[in-house]
Amino acid sequence: MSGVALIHDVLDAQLVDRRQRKIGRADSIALALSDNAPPRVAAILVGGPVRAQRIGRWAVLLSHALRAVGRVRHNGVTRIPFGAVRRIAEAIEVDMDGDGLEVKHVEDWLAEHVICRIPGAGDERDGEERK
Amino acid sequence: MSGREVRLERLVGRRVRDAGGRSIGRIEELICGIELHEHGRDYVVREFRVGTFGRLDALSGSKLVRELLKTLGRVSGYRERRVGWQLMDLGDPVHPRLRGD
Amino acid sequence: MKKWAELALGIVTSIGGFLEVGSIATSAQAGAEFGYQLLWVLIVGTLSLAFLMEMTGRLAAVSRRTYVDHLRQCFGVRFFMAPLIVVLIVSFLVLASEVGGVSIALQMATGIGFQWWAVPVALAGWLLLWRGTFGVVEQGTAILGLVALVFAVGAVKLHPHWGEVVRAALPSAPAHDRARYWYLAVSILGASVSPYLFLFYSAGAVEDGWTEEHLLVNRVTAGLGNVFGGGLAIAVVVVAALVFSTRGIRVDRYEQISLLLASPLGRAGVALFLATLCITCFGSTLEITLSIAYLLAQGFGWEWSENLKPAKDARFAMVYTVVIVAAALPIAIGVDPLALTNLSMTLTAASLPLTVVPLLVLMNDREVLMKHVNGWMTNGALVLIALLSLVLFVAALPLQKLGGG
Amino acid sequence: MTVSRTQHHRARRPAAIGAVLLLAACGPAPTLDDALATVHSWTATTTLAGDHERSGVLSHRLAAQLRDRGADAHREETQSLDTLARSAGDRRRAQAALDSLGRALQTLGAQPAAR
Repeated sequence: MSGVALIHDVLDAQLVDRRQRKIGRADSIALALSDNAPPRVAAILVGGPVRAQRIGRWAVLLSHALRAVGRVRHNGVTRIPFGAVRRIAEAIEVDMDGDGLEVKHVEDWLAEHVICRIPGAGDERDGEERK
Repeated sequence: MSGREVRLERLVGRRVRDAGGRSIGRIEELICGIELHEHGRDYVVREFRVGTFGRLDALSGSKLVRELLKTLGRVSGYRERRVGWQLMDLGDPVHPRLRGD
Repeated sequence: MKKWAELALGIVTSIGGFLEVGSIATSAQAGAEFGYQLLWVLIVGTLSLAFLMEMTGRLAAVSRRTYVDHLRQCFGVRFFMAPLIVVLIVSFLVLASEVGGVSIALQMATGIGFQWWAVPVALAGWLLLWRGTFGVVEQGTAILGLVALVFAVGAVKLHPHWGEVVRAALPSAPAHDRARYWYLAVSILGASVSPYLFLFYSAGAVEDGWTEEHLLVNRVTAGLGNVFGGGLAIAVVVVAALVFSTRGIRVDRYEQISLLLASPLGRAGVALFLATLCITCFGSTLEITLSIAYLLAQGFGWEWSENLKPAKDARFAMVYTVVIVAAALPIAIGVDPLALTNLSMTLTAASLPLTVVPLLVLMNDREVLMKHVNGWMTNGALVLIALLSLVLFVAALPLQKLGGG
Repeated sequence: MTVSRTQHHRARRPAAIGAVLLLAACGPAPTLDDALATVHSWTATTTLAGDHERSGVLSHRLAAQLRDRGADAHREETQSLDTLARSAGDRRRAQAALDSLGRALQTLGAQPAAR
């Protein structure tokens, strides 16, 4: 996997976990700088606050407001070490299990408290997937 | 100055100036490769692609316009130059400078 | 056989899915007020849509990624906010108009006011999205949408002077009411080239698992299918010209449009018109609701697919649930459906640059499309469409003021 | 751009708010010719609908709805023509147009509309 174009192929790309489930997009990439050594691609950052900083002030304010309303404790940023990247194709495959990730917090909360309350919603755990 | 971390998007489209302060273009891409060593492998930035937009350089502020100009290619006067990581001084990520000899 | 089935299905979905509240309303108003004069605008709109859908379909088939996915990844999240917010607002207004279309059709059939139908229509739509798969939504409504062929039958039975119809395919300037003429031209283009159409189409290509082998099906579906679909809109203009324009009737309310097919096809004509308005608008209601959910889910990287159970893509399902119910509100509080339709068509036309201009970059990215990048013909067409979208952006709102209403 | 009329008079106020919102967003100031054209348009609509109703093509229910919309147009155009028609000639033309719309409305849904 040499010769990867970070901006074109990785930044803002779709991320999928070990089981090909979507876990968000590469909202930012952290580069570790050190003297007389090439910049190291440290991690992929995922989360609303990261996106908000890139978009602008209004997005940052909105993001804080949403987090306050949601009373979310965690700072909402998931840091995926770049070493966990397995494949860069139509999506970036990361050797992790998406379930525990902070970035899935809203998805899991909605699934449990809202969606699954409605009949025909299926089972958020590992029930059959397709309609 | 070691151990600092910078976000990639802060480098996207940044103007790079040489030792004399002249702009040599904007950062358009970072090419990274694998570096193997004893405790595993690292992904490191090997080179920077710096693009210049010729006469239309004044317009090259926005990402959409830069991408449109790059699509037009030579017609728009777009030229891309490769800069090895050793030559790129990211001390101040907002003002990348070329390490001139 | 499977290839031919897909080809046939592709054409059917385009024909059945083409007519909706915007194209019916703008075509009826154009035919009533300017006879055949605005046909050339409808042809420009239909061809533009055919090109744009072929391109977004090819992009999705070759890269296995939707148009929105490329929009975000190629230009970054900061730029992406612009098309995201604009297309959300515009599509929501068009969606509310579609719910209005279904509701007014049910009012005409039952006598119960259109306001009372808005929420039931939204809930029926939600139930189909909640339980149905992508195939059911896309093909089911499109096959039913073939009822719109009744307009073609109506047009033929009125024995139009086909020479005049063909001559109207050439651009012409209006003799009277110039502002109104160009206003209707803008709303026709807004009705035929709607952003949600490429979002839905490119998401459909990924949902159906298209690859390079499907480029022929894509060209036929986007090209031929839309040309047939456009033909139905032309039929509406022809019927309106022969039934309304000759009598000096201008379309100010949907109820008037029910008289269009009464002349050529009698009682069945009225019933089939109501069925056409109800079914095509209901199909579009589902399509736009999904397009809004696709836009957000693909833009932020959530799990999304109409083929997954809602529990598996909670945020996607939550969005389409909230959106379809919210879209019933404007109609439920009694906003005039035709006024809402006209406004949303104008705003759609004004929003086009944000979704057309980026294609100039995406369709020429050799790293993504390899040998399937745009040729000189498709690039030429795309540049013309991009220029047209910029003209619409500048002209739409002033014309709304001068010629609207 | 005519103001929307709901089926039920009780729900008039929210409809007015909704319509005003849209009115503000669009529509030039109507002229005398516009108003007259609208009246002629509705007279023709009502006449056509009447013919279809008598020949059994149009259901009484749909004919009644067209009559209601025609009555709305009559009411609105009467108000706007009051302000727009200034000269005696204009007033006569306006009144003639409104009368012909009124007569056409009588022929539509004349039988007790099956609501």
